[in-house]
Amino acid sequence: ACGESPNANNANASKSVDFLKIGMPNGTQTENHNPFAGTSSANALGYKWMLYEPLTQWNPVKPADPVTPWLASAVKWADDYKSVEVTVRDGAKWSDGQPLTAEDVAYTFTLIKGNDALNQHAIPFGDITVAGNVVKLTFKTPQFVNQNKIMASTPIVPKHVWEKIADPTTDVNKNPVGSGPYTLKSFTQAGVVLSVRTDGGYWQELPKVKELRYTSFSGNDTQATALANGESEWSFVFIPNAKATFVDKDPANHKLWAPGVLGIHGLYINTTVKPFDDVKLRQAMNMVINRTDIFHQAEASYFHPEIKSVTGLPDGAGDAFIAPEYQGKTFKVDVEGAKALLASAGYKLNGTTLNDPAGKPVKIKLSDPAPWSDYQTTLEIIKSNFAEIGIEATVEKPNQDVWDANVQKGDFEASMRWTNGGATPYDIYQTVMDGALLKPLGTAAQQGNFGRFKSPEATTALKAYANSTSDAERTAAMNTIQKVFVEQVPMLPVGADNVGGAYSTKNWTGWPSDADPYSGMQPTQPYALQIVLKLKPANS
Amino acid sequence: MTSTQDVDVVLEAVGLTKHFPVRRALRQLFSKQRSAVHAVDDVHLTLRRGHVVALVGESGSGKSTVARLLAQLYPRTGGDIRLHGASTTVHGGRQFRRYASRVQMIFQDPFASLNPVHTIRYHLTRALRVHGNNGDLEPALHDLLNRVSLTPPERYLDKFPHELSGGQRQRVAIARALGARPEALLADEPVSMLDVSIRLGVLNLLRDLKERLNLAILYITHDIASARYFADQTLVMYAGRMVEGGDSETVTQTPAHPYTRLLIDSAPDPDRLTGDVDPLDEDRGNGEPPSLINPPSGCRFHPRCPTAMPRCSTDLPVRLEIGDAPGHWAACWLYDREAVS
Amino acid sequence: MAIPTSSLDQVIPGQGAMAQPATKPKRQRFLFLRNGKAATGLAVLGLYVLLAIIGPWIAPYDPSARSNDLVQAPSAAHWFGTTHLGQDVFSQILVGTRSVMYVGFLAGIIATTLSVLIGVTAGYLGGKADDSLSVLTNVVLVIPAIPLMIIITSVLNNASDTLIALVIGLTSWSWNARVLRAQTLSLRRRDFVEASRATGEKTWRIIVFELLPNLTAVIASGFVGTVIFAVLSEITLAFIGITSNNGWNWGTILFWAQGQQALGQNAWWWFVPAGLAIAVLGTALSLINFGIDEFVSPRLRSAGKTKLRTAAGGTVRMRIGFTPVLDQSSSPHTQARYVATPVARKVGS
Amino acid sequence: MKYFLQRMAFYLFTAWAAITLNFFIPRMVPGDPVQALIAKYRGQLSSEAIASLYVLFGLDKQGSLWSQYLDYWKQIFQGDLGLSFTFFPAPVSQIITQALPWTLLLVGVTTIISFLLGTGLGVLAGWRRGSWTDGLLPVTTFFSSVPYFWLGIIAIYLLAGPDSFFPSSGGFDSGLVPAWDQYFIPSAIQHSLLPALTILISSVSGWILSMRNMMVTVSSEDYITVAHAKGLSERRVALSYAARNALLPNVSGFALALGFIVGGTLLVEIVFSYPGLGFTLLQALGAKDYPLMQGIFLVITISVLVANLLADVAYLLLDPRTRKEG
Amino acid sequence: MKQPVLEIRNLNVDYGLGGKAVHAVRDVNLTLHRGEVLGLAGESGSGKSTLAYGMTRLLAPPGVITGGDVIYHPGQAEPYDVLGLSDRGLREFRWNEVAIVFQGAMNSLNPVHRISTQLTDVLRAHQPSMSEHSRTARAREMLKLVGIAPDRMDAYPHQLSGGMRQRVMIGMALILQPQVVIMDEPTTALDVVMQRQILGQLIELRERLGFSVIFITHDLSLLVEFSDRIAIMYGGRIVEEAPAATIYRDALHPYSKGLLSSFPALRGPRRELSGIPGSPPDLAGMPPGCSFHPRCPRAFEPCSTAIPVLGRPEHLTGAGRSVACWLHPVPIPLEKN
Ligand SMILES: Nc1ncnc2c1ncn2[C@@H]1O[C@H](COP(=O)(O)OP(=O)(O)OP(=O)(O)O)[C@@H](O)[C@H]1O
Ligand SMILES: Nc1ncnc2c1ncn2[C@@H]1O[C@H](COP(=O)(O)OP(=O)(O)OP(=O)(O)O)[C@@H](O)[C@H]1O
Ligand SMILES: [Mg+2]
Ligand SMILES: [Mg+2]
Repeated sequence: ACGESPNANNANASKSVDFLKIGMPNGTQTENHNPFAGTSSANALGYKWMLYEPLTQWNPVKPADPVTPWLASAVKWADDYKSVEVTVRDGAKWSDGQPLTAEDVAYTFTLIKGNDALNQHAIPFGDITVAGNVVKLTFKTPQFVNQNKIMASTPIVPKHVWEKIADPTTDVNKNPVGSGPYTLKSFTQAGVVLSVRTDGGYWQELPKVKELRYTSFSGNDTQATALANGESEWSFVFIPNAKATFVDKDPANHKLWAPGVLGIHGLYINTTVKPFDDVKLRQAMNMVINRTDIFHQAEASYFHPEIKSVTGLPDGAGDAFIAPEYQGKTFKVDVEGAKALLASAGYKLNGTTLNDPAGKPVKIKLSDPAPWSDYQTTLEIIKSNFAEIGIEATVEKPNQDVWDANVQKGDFEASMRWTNGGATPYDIYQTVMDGALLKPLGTAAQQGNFGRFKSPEATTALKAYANSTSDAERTAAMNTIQKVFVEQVPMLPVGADNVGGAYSTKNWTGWPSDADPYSGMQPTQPYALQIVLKLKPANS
Repeated sequence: MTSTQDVDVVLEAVGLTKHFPVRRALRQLFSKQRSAVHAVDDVHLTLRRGHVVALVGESGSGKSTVARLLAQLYPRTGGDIRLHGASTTVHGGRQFRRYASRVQMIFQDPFASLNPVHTIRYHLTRALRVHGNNGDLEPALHDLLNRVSLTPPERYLDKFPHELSGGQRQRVAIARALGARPEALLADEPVSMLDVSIRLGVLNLLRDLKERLNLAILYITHDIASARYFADQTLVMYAGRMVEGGDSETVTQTPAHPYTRLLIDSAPDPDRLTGDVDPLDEDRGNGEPPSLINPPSGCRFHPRCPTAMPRCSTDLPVRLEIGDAPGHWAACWLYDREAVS
Repeated sequence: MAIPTSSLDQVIPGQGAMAQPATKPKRQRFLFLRNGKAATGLAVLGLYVLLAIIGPWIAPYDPSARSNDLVQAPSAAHWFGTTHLGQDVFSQILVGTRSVMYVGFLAGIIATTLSVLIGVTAGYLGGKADDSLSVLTNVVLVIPAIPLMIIITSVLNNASDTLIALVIGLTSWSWNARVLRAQTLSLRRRDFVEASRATGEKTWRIIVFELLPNLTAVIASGFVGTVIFAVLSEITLAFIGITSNNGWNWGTILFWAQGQQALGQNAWWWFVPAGLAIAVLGTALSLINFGIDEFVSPRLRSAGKTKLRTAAGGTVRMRIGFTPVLDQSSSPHTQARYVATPVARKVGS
Repeated sequence: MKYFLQRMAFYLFTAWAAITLNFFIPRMVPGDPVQALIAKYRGQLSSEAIASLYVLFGLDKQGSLWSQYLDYWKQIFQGDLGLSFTFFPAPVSQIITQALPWTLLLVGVTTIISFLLGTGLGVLAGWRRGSWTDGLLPVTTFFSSVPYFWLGIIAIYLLAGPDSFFPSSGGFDSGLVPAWDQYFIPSAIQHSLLPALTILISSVSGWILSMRNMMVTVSSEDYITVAHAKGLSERRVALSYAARNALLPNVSGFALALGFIVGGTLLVEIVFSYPGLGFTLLQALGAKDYPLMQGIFLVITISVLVANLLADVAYLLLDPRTRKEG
Repeated sequence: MKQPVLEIRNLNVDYGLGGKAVHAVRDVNLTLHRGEVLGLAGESGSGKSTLAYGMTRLLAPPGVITGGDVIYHPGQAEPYDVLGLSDRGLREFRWNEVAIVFQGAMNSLNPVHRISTQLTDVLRAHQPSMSEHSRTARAREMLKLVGIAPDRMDAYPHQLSGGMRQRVMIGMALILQPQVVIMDEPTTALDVVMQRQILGQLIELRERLGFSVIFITHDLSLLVEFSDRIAIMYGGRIVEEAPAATIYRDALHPYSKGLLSSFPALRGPRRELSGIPGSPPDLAGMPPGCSFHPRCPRAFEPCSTAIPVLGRPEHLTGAGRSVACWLHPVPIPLEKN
């Protein structure tokens, strides 16, 4: 009962709501505002993007759209993408009142370059130089596919603060000084409160939301319950049967928006295991998967948007990248076609059992860790889909570590897994097909190509896409990549990764939507700041 | 004593001693001294064929310990146990079984000494089996039950202990002991847990067995009257030591040791008139038995003894013949003729 | 050495040999079935065992089979409704019974065997063997079972029911072992053990044939308790997704139901039955345990009967310290009760 | 005194065994923290981060098991439990001190209330057999068999909601900072009511039953009859004679329960998203966070041991028979 | 003639109700006079304890008093029926008027309280106005009376030897100076030396304080020595009642005779002991007629059919003798209410 209580101003609740309650299902948090640390609370809850800002913002929903300048007023990449010139915006100030300069930007990249532990995207930095308000970064390899990771995913930190920090990898950055519109108000293990800057130094108009209250829930269930109850107004979490459990609780205000992005989930097939080394068999399997069922039953009709294009690219985000020959070509469940294809390849359907040309029944083990219930449901559906062409599937639920190790070592038959994601489809296809990532069976392939897919054609094309200096070359390479992916079926794409979120319009409006897809919808990504800046009180 | 009697000796204890170590207390941790319960010290006794020796004494005086030592259920601290004159020490296994087949023990509490989950048949069968009777057991079982007057045997064989009365249970316990065809029977208060009206039956049975099977019996009791009734010879124990011995009639009628006298005077006696002032009331002193961990020096009875002399607290009394009847002795300085004269 | 032992110390059968006709022997052993609680418990347990055996055959559907009736409320076709995949919840419960019972009983058997081996041996042998076994028991007792189970299970890949039962059994024997040790210690001092030693029996025979039969009730009670614990543990492990069991058990059902926010979508039929099934099984086992407890401790048994029925049909409540006085109106010498009635002096002398 | 020394030796030995076990168990767990972290952020963390994380966690250089074991002991004696991986670079001790108070307060307080309430009801039920208290037994039996998490989830479904007094999750209102003031404390209490209530419901019956049975057993002791014969008031007989003796065996049960507070709160915390140690342990497990696992296990074991020690002391105080001279 | 203090009339006590009930005490009539020691003997299970606890309503479940009166005669006031007292009345009555020394002293003392507490809480309950100090003083006095050093006041029961505990119980029984003290086998757990010491002390106290004693044991020789009058129970009934010396010299009932001839005598000539054949009856299935007849050496025709009535046999004139045996038929039954 002391006057100086940090909670004092929470009491006058009669005022109209000027805060936003953001939730994430990420468990207990410890105070760590280090924007570079993957394990920090700032990262887990995403508030680092309210404190620190990137150089540019890009829209993952429309990855082909031009980037939005943010702390950089201009970004000029060299044709070979081995260097870039960043012009730093004038007038931005750190929350301690110091101006934000090109020195700060250069220092940030130098910091990352000098600390492998901070270099989360493994960017091969070269020289970093400053000339006036222009920073020039050079790289050892072309960075076309990484351009947004560098520009839009790197939080810029103040040099005058960070140069005093002894070990930037382990420092918890107790008093974060950033350029964003919010400053840290309080931290507890259950959540974080940010309040809007009062020093007048933000370079844009300040957001209407005066306070951001982040809460970390123990898991998906509690987060989903909190959303349904209105205890959270914005989150990114899988909500089973979202219509019933969330939207219907307040149909006027409870909304979901989950646009797909360039990152997908699919069934990886181990192409070294007989008879799945047979392209025809994989094609047939691909033809019978009921993606619509999976979308509705496993993904609650929203979470992983159904992949329709045969190229495995999601609708919307992928549209701009689909090769001409696959434009408009979509997946359809075609059991008869699959049967015919198999028959032509020498398979015999013996009653309900498919026998391979050698006469052995085709059986497949599908595996994923038990707690991933959407994958598990997906596998159950795939299992019944395969049964229609006589493939007997069994679902195994190894624990996550075992599964991880098995998938990486190639010790599996088929497994649902995700791909990397990025601003181009490159990351998707690279994860599935890159021969450069290929490791012998038994050796862990940590970054991709778990199915041990061998295609020199795809490997060359992927390399070309990353390194070429012209758009035309890149388009050609991408078309080749897609052709291999569609014809060889190294993986059966099922759903898109999403940048979605669940939110409530009860107190705040102005959220991105299909009508105005100005950004993604996850509260933990850089664009969350764009959303917060656009929010307006509901009753005004 | 004649030599023919010696031929009859079955079991003999010579200087039998048992100390139970007590776990050390903290303060003794650093001293060398080890404390122990001096449960039995320097006990001599002889069991003869067809003879009953009674061992009387108050509770905690070490009677049961003597019995268990004789049954070799406890290892002894000192002294010797002689079976037919040969020193025996057994540790278990076959050796123990051979010993057990000659010396058997009956426990105080017939309600506790039979396993409630097994039938009478089981108990007796085990006793026979363990002691090498592998043939047809049925006649042997009948024979055993007949011997302890549980007739007809069929009625009892398949009963559980709880279905029998205390006296019947004690008979089963005796039958079990007989199953080993022992020469010596150690009966540790075999009737003290039994009802007054059934006690007699069991005692009579024991006497009968002694006579018919020519058994040597050690009869342990705290009821000195029953020792008079049942035993040929009576030994009195106090605080782990023998204080008096002799034939039963002499010991009970003309007790020599002050403790025996106290014991006998304390026994309820209907012939004593009500309201009489107890003759012993004044000089009884402290009625508590002494600690056996630090037993009194000299004669262990001296702190309670109405006739204690200075010597009693320093010198351990030796067996002294009383002379009123052959074989009557007491460990009391009162009877030291040299000192008296 | 032991941490103060449980109440069971005080209810050892037949301690006061005169007062109580020791442990009930064989012929009366099943008397405890007459105990209403035990009989009810056993009947329910019997039903569960039956379901465990025939459940998979009488289940109307394949519990994993999908159908188009997604998240349907209970109906004639689906007694307990369906899941988000259109699976039949009733079939899942039926089929899941087997795994629950199997794990529960196997873990119970393992833990009981261990506790008997360790507890009875420690109690009978005494000395150094006792000391080291007691320390082992206490160390296991002190280490928290559930977190330990979680860790061990997460080490095991794709653990089968048997393996899970093994883990549960191996981590939950210590309490019973301690109780058994205390019991054995007190039994060991009983004369019949000494007597059979004096007869010349071998040590193992004494333990197996003299001691164990007298411990059956305690062992059984410990067994039943462990089964409850094992069932709850199995279900909890499945619920938090630690066990990656492929088959169905009630924990798996709850795992799916919770993962799909069954209650959030008002699909109570998906969440409630499995929990109730567990609770009823647990209650049945507890009832059996009460039966055993009362059977072991005659005091509890007679205490069960607190009301007696008179011939006239009335009831009399038993109270300790105030023996009821029956009002026998037929009796000529009865006064009005519960009033201190002065009695005419003339009746005396 | 000898008894006390013996107990001390036992506690030291147990502590050593448990701490050693703490060291080895996490090392038995396969998988490594980096992979776990990446899997946790399915698709959100790029595969390239792997190397940087290995460097960060210092997993690129490790000595032999034996030297690790020695280091571990050295660290424990320095009160240093290492750095957590999941919450890198937070020290394990910080995570534990942050979580422990919640666990201790919620579960500790409810365990004590549950014990007191259950014991009280058990005394009543045991003393007044045949009255309405008998009706308590079937109900409590049922509740003690209900899986805790199930009860909690149903309670949330039925009682918590948008307009309900009971929040469905968390330890306090988001936006508040833990502080001893008039805003935070009511909020913390409000948040703890539902978890506390469910814990109470599912745990109280155990105490009722064991206390009732002990009361029944003790009630037929001779000294109770003597107390009645002495004409003491019913209250005095029930409490000072019967309950006082019946309580003794329950004390050791209570100590064990106190000890298991820390380890047994997992489900409460999962279901109610309540801050605390149990859930942190589960997270640590999922993340292969050995230092954190070790730290939490250490806290659990030590608390169990301390609780047992307290029980020993309590027993010594409560039961004069254990206070043997010498 | 002596004044009665406690009259038991037609007392019936059952264990359980209905068909399975065990009739442990049947139609017992007994009068205790002021200042006398009444001995109650009989073999185990004959119903002695049941009778003793039944008259103060202290039987544990399933004991039920099915009939009879227990009439207490206070010094001055009107006599009243103890069985008819309200709970409160009964609580006040207990220990103030009738105190009990139970069979096992260890179990009679609450192990967790000091004996001082257990002594004073009687005073606290019955004389609430008494000061703490005078309570302690009184407790101290009582301990001294039974020969325990007052410095043992603060000992716990387990710190005392069996004999001391028994003496504490006796002291506790006398603390309120009751009219009647019931002693249920107070010395069976003690050895003879201790037994004599305690009983001697008790007799002495009785002479000083003037209370009456009901003394229960199955050791007849002890009873004969210590009591004024002896009642012998068999199968839940009193079969004989007479002054101690009379019973010892000339028991009428064959059961009493049998009991007396079961004890070997320590002094005097060695007499042959006959004992009692057979085993004690099963209360649940009592034989018809005289329940002793199956074991009775002198049973004859009416014994197996009709229950003998307790009363003064016509051929005897001795004071206060009664017996229930067909060998000694009773002319008119004693007063029936
Ligand atoms: N196993 C043991 N360990 C330590 N002390 C023991 C042991 N057994 C007996 N004692 C002690 O030895 C002494 C003699 O005991 P014992 O049982 O032989 O007496 P007793 O004469 O048979 O008594 P009672 O008449 O009560 O049966 C007692 O003080 C007892 O406490
Ligand atoms: N709770 C009970 N239920 C049924 N019968 C009982 C119960 N308690 C005692 N009895 C029976 O009542 C009868 C009388 O018992 P009681 O205790 O009065 O005998 P006693 O004469 O005091 O014997 P003892 O000399 O062994 O103390 C006995 O036959 C006994 O079996
Ligand atoms: Mg003995
Ligand atoms: Mg009695």
